[in-house]
Amino acid sequence: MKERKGLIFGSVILIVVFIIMFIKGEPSKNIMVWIAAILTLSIYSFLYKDNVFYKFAEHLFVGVSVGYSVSVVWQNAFIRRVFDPLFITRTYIVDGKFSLYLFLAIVIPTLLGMLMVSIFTKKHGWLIRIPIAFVVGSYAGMGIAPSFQAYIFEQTQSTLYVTLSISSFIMIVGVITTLVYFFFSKEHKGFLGKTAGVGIWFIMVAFGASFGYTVMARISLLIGRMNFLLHDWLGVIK
Amino acid sequence: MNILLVFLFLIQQTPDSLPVDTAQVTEIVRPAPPTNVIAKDTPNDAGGSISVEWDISADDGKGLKNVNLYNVYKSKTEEGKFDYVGTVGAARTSYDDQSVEKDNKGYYYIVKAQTKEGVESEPSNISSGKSQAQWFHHGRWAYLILGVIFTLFFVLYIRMAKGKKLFIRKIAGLDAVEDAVGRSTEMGRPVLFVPGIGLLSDIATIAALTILGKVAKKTAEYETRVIMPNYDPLVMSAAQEVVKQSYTEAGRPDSFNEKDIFYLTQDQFGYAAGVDGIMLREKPGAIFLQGIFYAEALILAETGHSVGAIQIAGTDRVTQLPFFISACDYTLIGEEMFAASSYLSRDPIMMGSIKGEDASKLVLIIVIMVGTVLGILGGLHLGLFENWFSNLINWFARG
Amino acid sequence: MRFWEKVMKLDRRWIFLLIALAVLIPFLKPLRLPLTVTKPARDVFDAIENIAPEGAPLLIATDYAPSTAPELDPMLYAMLRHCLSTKRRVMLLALYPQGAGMAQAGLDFILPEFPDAKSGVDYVFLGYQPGIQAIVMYLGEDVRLAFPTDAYGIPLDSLPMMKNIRNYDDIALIVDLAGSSITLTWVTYAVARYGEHLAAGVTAVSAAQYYPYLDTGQFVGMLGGLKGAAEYEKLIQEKGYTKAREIATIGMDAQSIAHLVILFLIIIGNVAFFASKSHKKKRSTAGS
Amino acid sequence: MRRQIPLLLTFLTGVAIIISFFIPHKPFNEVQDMLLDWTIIIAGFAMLLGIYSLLNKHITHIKRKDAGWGYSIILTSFFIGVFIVGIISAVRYKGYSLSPGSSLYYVYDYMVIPLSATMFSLLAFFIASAAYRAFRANKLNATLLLVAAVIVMLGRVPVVENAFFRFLTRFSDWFMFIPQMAAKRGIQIGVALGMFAMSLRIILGIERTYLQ
Repeated sequence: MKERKGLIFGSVILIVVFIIMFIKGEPSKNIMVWIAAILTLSIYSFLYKDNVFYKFAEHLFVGVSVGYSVSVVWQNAFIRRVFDPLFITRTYIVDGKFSLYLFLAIVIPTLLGMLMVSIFTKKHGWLIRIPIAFVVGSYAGMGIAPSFQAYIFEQTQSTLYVTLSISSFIMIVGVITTLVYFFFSKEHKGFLGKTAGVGIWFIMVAFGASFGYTVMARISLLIGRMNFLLHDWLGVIK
Repeated sequence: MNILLVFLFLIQQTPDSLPVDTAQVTEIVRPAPPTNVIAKDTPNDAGGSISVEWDISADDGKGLKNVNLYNVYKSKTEEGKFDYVGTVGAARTSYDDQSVEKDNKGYYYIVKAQTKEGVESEPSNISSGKSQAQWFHHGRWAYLILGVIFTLFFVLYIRMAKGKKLFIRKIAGLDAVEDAVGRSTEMGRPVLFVPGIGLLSDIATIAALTILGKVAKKTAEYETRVIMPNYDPLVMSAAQEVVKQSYTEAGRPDSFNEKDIFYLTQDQFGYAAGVDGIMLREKPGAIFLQGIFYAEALILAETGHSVGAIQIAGTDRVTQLPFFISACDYTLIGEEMFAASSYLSRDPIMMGSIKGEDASKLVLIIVIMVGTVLGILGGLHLGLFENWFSNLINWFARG
Repeated sequence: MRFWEKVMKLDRRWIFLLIALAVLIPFLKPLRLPLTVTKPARDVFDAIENIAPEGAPLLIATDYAPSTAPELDPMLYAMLRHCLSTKRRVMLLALYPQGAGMAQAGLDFILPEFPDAKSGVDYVFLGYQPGIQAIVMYLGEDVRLAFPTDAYGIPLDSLPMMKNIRNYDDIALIVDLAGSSITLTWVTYAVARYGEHLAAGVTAVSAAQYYPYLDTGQFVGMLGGLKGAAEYEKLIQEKGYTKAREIATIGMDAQSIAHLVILFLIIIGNVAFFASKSHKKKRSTAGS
Repeated sequence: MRRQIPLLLTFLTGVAIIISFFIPHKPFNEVQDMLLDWTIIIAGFAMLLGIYSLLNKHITHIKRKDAGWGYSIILTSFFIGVFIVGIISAVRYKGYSLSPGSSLYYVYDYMVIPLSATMFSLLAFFIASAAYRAFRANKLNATLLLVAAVIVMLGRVPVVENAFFRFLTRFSDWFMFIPQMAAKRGIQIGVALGMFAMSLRIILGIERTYLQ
């Protein structure tokens, strides 16, 4: 109970600081800045606990972002890729001749997309599997060839730049032991277990290091918001 | 106005507009032309392109030091009119002419050096070349070879695995699935499954759907609600089918509520805000964070922890793993998540493919070890090993 | 000993409060934590200090985007203040489309502090033109080839400051503020080909990869990340050129305090952990 | 048939993409781009399902007057409002609905951006609370996590300028470049192999949970 009082006290101080600054500063006269500031503070209020302000901001955020992305998808998928080429620019007519190939390149994906709506019918609901199968198949193909290039080859190659140095030795040991940790088909006992153990040390050290490295970037984000509140909105800081 | 600027800019790039004041009697210092011009087909493409290469002019960076650009010209006949095709900066020695109209037809090229003042050199030697489309990308032999080897491993092990019981090591996070769902049931709270902000086209999301299938089976058995907010509507549709199937298999098709697997938003932080809200209000007893996560990983994991849920996370994004490790009870690290579907299904064919994965891994480890030995020997300047080592690296670099 | 157990289960909102204060306090009252100016930063300052007032201009290329702006904006602000307060002339241009927006925002932010500064006299903003490498080369011949007018459409020849400025020979120093490898384009063409002096402002993450260019003298100096910007702010403050808010210094203060708070929390957490563990041990041995 | 047709389609598209990676000759060179373009159109139609799901859920809430149905009104009305704004902007700015000055641009600038940035900045708080909880030297693994994090954090902010901190800064850089990179590469290669295996299972029709 005592602790909660302390927390309330601390939060109240923060609020009072903002009120004082509000009186001392030159608050923005732009209504949009005010909206942005109120939404910002509403989100922060969630750090104390769930409340009306956060719920409001959250639902507004979801609503706005869906509306935004739907309007972008509308433009990118329907207008630019289906409606315009079919009816306005007519890309399938080349030099006055009808090209079936280009025509189908627009019509087939449109039909595939329309199959999505089959889910609303009881009888033909399974048809939705066709576009899903298409999308998954395409990217499974991508998952084989191009990702081979991007990950397996590049990573192996950069590991291979071996020189006679401690750093190089650590690098090689790190990569190999980490890979050994991901051996699934043998129990991690004996030599294999020890090597995998070294692998997990490397993994932990790496995670710790990148955690520590990221702190700075995350604090910067908060500094950015503070700058917005104190400079753009309240105008206390010139 | 802007269009005018761009236009001005464009015409400045073509040498025709530059003042070539040959008519005046003033002394003109012409730079030496580039030498050894060679035109040949641009490799590994669909045709329609010829690469022109040359040695730099004697006045480029040395000599009179006045070369600024190289202009490339093309003609259909050896003696005919040469048309301008493009320009590159000094010190560059190649140009890809992408404007070739016909494959398998010879074109003739010359290159001229040009100074700051716009004075062009005499033409270089004439070289001719044809463009062609290739039937195989020669830069990708290595991928094909390694890919075929790995695929063979898979096929081999899958065939060998049929009807056998294969071992697969313990994966801590997956053993905890049942406990987590059980605890949730005891507490009378729902289970929350968060598939992250990957699309159905991401392989990691499909792995997450497999895990969802198993989780849903458990929740069906325990008669606990499973909630799943979605980022991609395609994932949502697939997930609804997956969960429905799991409930049917568990003999409780009626307990399946389609509305519990719903669409939220396709905005990274909008999604995070929405899922946070769901966590705070539904107070799930177990949270599964499986799939692709970016910065929102820690936002979700910390909020989930604050409502006292058991959290089992898994992702293939290396940058977010540190945060899952620190904030969640169990984390499936990278490949463990992909292995999960095999682990959970206990299907011999799946297990066989894991064996194939391990065999491929062994191949890579051996390659790295061999590379290390060669590298060390090469570092001692033993000529032969130095060569082998650089060949090995190049094989991986070129692909 | 119950105290340590309580600390172990500390309500995380205390941590939130501490972090909020750690970032807020430096805004209200800059602490100016001790900051030693490193040589690369001092070299940048000296190089600009050596430019003659009302003479050959300094060229600032704002080749960055909003994502790296928190680190690079403070450098732009500090340099603009440095030049405008001492009547050194500035040319601004961008090789990235978004960079033009960053330069314009920087001018909008700084110019109210210098009501006397006139476009075309004390500074000129050339805007953005496409073709990164070509632009850097054209600047070696004639600025007008790449930028016939300034960003507001006024022909360069009608700007008093630009009358006698044709190419790199008439520009005292280039400063490239960039969050990408575009800096190397300046090195390859402006420095290696035309022998122009170049100073770089880069993000903290990429600073490590640019140190070799300092060693070879291809950079006359370098500012790395928020820390580099804070050092530069300190130098212009010491000279008394500006009294404006030092955003990089505030940022560095906030960073340092926040990092220390987190480290302190980790230590306290571990002390609490071991204290309560040893306490438990004692209790269990006493009980048996 | 309800199983076989989709599985066959997965197989065919997967193989087509792989072939197009190795054959630059027409028409294979265009296959990959074309198929990926198609998936964008399909995803557009899938959005209809998303909208249906969202509206269905919230309109039911409103009809039944469930707890918090007022928020459902907020969500739905902002969704519809912004969608209309987006369409109007797209029409007025000839498809470039985010052009400066358009209404959608204002919505984006003063609502989506501040809300996103604020959600993002919550990480400053959460990274601290996660560090407090997780970095306990109770087990070897956690200790390694802790030590590495502390070293790198100290290296990032040299509080005092002296030889020790200068060393620490350089050491933490080395730490990121060598041991951190080593484990990262190992994980990354593992992930690539896992993805390879998973993709192969999908194309060969062994993995089919997603098609339930």
